[in-house]
Amino acid sequence: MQKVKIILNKKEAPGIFLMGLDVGKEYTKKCSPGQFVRLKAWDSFDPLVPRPFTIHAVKDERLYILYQVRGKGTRFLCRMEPGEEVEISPPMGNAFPQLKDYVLCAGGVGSAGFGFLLQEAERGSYPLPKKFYYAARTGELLARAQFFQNFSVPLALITEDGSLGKKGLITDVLKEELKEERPGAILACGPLPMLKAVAKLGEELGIKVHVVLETFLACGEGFCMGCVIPLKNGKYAYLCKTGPTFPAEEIDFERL
Amino acid sequence: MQKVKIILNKKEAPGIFLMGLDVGKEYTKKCSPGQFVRLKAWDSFDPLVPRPFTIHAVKDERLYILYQVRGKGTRFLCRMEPGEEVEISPPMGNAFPQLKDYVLCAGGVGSAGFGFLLQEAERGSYPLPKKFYYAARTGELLARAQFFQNFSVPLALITEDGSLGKKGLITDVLKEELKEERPGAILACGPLPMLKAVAKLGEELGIKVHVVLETFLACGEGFCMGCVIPLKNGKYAYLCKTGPTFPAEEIDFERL
Amino acid sequence: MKDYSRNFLFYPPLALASGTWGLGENLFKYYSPAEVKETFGVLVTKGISLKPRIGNLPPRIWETPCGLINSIGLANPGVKEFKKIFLTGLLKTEVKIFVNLYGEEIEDFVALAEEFKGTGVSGLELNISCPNVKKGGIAFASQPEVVKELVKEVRKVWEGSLWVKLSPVGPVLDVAKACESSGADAIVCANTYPGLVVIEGEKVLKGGVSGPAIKPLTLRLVYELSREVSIPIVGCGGIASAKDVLDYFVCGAKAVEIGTAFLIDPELAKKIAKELKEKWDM
Amino acid sequence: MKDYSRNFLFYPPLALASGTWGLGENLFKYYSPAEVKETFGVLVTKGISLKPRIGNLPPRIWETPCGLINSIGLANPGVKEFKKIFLTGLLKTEVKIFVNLYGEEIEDFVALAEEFKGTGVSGLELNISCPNVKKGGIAFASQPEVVKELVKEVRKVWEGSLWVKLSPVGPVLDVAKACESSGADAIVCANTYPGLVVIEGEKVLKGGVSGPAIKPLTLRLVYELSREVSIPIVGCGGIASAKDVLDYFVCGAKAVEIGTAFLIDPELAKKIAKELKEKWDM
Ligand SMILES: Cc1cc2nc3c(=O)[nH]c(=O)nc-3n(C[C@H](O)[C@H](O)[C@H](O)COP(=O)(O)OP(=O)(O)OC[C@H]3O[C@@H](n4cnc5c(N)ncnc54)[C@H](O)[C@@H]3O)c2cc1C
Ligand SMILES: Cc1cc2nc3c(=O)[nH]c(=O)nc-3n(C[C@H](O)[C@H](O)[C@H](O)COP(=O)(O)OP(=O)(O)OC[C@H]3O[C@@H](n4cnc5c(N)ncnc54)[C@H](O)[C@@H]3O)c2cc1C
Ligand SMILES: Cc1cc2nc3c(=O)[nH]c(=O)nc-3n(C[C@H](O)[C@H](O)[C@H](O)COP(=O)(O)O)c2cc1C
Ligand SMILES: Cc1cc2nc3c(=O)[nH]c(=O)nc-3n(C[C@H](O)[C@H](O)[C@H](O)COP(=O)(O)O)c2cc1C
Ligand code: FES
Ligand code: FES
Repeated sequence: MQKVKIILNKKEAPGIFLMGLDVGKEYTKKCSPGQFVRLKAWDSFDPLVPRPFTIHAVKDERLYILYQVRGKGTRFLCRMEPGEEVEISPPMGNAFPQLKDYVLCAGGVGSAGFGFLLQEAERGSYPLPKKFYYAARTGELLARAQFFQNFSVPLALITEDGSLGKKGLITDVLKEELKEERPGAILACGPLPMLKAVAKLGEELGIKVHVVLETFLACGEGFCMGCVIPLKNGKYAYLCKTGPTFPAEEIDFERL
Repeated sequence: MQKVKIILNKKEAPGIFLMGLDVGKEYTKKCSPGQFVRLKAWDSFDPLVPRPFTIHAVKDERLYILYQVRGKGTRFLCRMEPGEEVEISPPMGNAFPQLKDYVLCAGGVGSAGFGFLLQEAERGSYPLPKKFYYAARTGELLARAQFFQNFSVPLALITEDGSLGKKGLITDVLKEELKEERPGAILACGPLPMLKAVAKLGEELGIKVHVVLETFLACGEGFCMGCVIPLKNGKYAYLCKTGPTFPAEEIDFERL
Repeated sequence: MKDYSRNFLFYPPLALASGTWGLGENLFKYYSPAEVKETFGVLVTKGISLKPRIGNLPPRIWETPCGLINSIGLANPGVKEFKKIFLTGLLKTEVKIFVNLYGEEIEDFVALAEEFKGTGVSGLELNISCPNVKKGGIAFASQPEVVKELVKEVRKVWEGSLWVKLSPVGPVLDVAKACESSGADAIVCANTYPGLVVIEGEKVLKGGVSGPAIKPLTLRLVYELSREVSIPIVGCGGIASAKDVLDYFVCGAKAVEIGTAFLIDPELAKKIAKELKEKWDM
Repeated sequence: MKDYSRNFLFYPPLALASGTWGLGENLFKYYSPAEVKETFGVLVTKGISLKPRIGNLPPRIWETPCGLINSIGLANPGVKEFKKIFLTGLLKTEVKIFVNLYGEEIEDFVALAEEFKGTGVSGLELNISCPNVKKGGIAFASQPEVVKELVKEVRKVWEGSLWVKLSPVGPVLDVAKACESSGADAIVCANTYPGLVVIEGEKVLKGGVSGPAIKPLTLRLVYELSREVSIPIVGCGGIASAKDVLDYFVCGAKAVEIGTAFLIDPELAKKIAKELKEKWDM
């Protein structure tokens, strides 16, 4: 873990913050979309382990994360001020797969990692997704919609209450749209129930789905063997070593 | 514990901060000089217990503490920003004794409580001390010297390195000055070695010394029986119940 | 949310744990008489011995990661003084008073129990688990046979509720079974964990560790014991939130005691009781 | 500062504890080969069994106040695979490699020990204290006589260093003495504490608790054991700073292992070793 300076820590939506960190160019050069970093912003053993966050965006020497306040760790994070320091791990986990003819699906802050993906896609180092489906409960929870709009990829906003974009669940919209023009793959990140639903839809429509999963991570580095993801073949994968992105068909969602 | 708003958290000297809290008039009316409050500025069990700080000053609905950063708890405190909240206990412990013809002796942030004493003395609810001896290692560590100068009580500044005021230890200066004009009593607050030295001097010169002591406090309220101060009569006193100010002659400094 | 209401050993199912609220002197600085009754179903006194005890030398208490370590040494005014000066005030709370008893020999416990006959005290909590005294205390907890004898003897002279407060170390299950078979009405699981801190790199403070740090350990004990004994278990260890209380119920406790959290903030228990009542809709 | 240098069991007196750094795969992401040697005197592998073990279902790990609880279930590739794929890399570190062994029966341990004859492995750490497996593991730790037998049998086939890793619960002193009398070269005090967390108000995770929370408890054990046994004690539990290491030395340890702190920040051990060397002026 190294200390880096906070350059931004701004509320983007109710309970959702954008944090910018001056990590240096050496660091950002090592980062790939889909990877995560572990952050520690407290001088205490409670919370004990640094918390993992997907890399949301990268610009020159700066790295951004988009995070939701959930418990003790994120509460500490959201109280930090620009100028103060946090501790950061090296980039961890594996990059998103390079997919062809694919769409993005995000639920809530599950959108975080797709910012960096879109940045790289526009730079040409990743295939451009055909469309980005971004859903949340309400319109104001669609954090960074503005930012995502800046890319050349069409953005479909979806809200459960219909306060912004289409009304419904992300799978409702997908069901409708994907029937007509079937993409080669779906890359999905969000709450587990959504991922399960998207995986099921993919199976029905014969579209390969890749899901970005979450578990509690102790080390993030393959040391502890704690972050186990049960596979359909009866074996286990480790989220931090093989993930966080997995082919949905390999995951045993029942035992997860 | 109740939540109150921070109105000020300013560095006064290297490692020493002044924190102002909007506690309300109901609260400040209950406070007496010599009492302390317990503060918690972290959402965590590490540190576990709120930390005690002497009431440094009171103005209308505001309460001030002057504190030195020592460990985890005070590190959390010093990172708080005005507008944020801390949790505060009711005022605890006993008031300073009402002494006649007395002088004040402070070492370092031991000066904290004397601010409130001087405020009350000027208002007439406490006898005015004859003089205030305030010592620290260096001049810049004499936090709030300016503030203390505002009172009608003569202020003698003393530094070990001579960078401000008289050079030497507080007892050196006392030895010299008190021989000539012997006060009725000394009220002393500061590091334990200083308190021991002042107590010894008082004994030699036949001046009654009152010392403000510190221990680790778990509850501050007489519940845990942890804050034990050994007395010369073989018994124990509890700092939070009978103190924090004690007649020096009753304390068994050897077993402390 | 499952309804545990019919299963409470007492109601409200929160007690104040021995040694963490003194003998009641400052309780009313934080609680109105009504609030005491709404929050606590039982108040367990500081450990009381036959003779007054002055307690241990400082340092007696220190912080550990998410915990406290204490070596108070059972400082208390002795049973006579306690009855004369403190008991009447405690009984006025109209909350069930349990007296935590400390003795070095079985006879001490019996003599203490006799002292409380007809005093209005609801129950006795036999402290066989204090790690901070040379004799008695935790020494009992390594000898299930002695505990059996102890409970039997006290049971002979005491008709009110009789709880035994276990140590979390030693042959805990055997001791629990000994309590069950000899007439205890409930077991309290558990006292502090023997621990040690090195202060300022030099001084060694041996004492008992309490607080959130030990919660997962004691919770496990309650879980295991509740599957092996049929008398009710009062959970005690690291409770500092309503979730903590519920966790103990999930693991089989029929009531809980709050200790260290009361030292952190006396009003926490009030908030916990309110939150639980709302959850349970009572 | 007292000079403990002549008393170290190995040097630098820091080891990496079993199960908290995998089998070395990502170690060099955080340490240069030189730094590994400057920081650690011993590397203790993840528990290795005769057959591969897939480990337990999720959730396997969770946070507790100032601690972790884990129930990995000794997932490991089995001894054959370990020797074939991982051991060579580990031996290249030029740091003493200790293999943590897990078996269900005494015969398993003996067979495992035989496997490591002549492999370049410096020592074996017998894991009789894993709380997360149905057979073996902590079950041994309640039977000092069985431990005695176990150590004797392994001693017959293994000439290198032989450590036994104790459980912090059960008849710890008797087990330690059994190790001493049957030829163990050192005892490691200790493994994790049996604990339990309730996740999301429902799911019960039983596992072993580690980290700063348990430090005062294990420190006390080391203190007590070091007064009763004469073979060296390796302290292990909650070490996360140079002060923690020194505390263990003050209490009688002759070396220490770092576990959970390595999960928090792999580089912490590096900083601790540096700080200690400066303190000791070595
Ligand atoms: C690889 C990875 C990448 C992530 N990226 C992001 C991101 O970009 N933005 C973002 O906002 N969040 C992200 N998360 C989630 C984030 O790490 C957690 O929200 C954070 O650790 C919560 O910490 P906390 O201390 O605030 O909450 P805690 O106090 O630890 O937990 C709060 C609540 O959430 C539950 N909880 C905590 N962690 C988990 C978990 N892993 N699974 C299920 N329940 C849990 C707890 O039981 C509790 O109820 C990511 C997680 C992983 C594994
Ligand atoms: C009645 C009372 C009034 C006080 N008033 C003030 C005040 O006005 N201003 C102020 O700056 N401080 C005051 N203090 C001291 C203050 O409470 C401590 O500095 C604070 O609790 C330290 O907390 P921490 O978490 O920062 O340090 P910790 O991490 O708790 O400790 C840091 C270091 O100090 C040592 N330490 C901590 N507490 C004590 C203690 N009580 N005795 C000896 N060593 C200790 C620890 O061992 C450690 O080495 C007062 C203390 C008491 C008892
Ligand atoms: C300062 C202090 C004093 C205690 N004194 C006693 C006592 O006299 N008798 C007793 O049985 N337990 C005593 N205990 C133990 C508590 O009653 C309780 O069992 C233990 O602290 C665990 O609960 P907790 O984690 O909620 O504190 C004491 C604990 C503390 C912290
Ligand atoms: C995730 C994890 C896995 C562990 N696996 C093993 C193991 O395989 N064998 C073993 O003897 N101890 C194992 N342990 C115990 C540690 O080696 C160590 O004894 C314990 O965690 C206490 O030390 P600590 O507080 O520094 O972590 C494991 C601990 C953790 C946290
Ligand atoms: S979090 Fe430790 S192995 Fe994945
Ligand atoms: S701090 Fe608890 S009695 Fe004084």
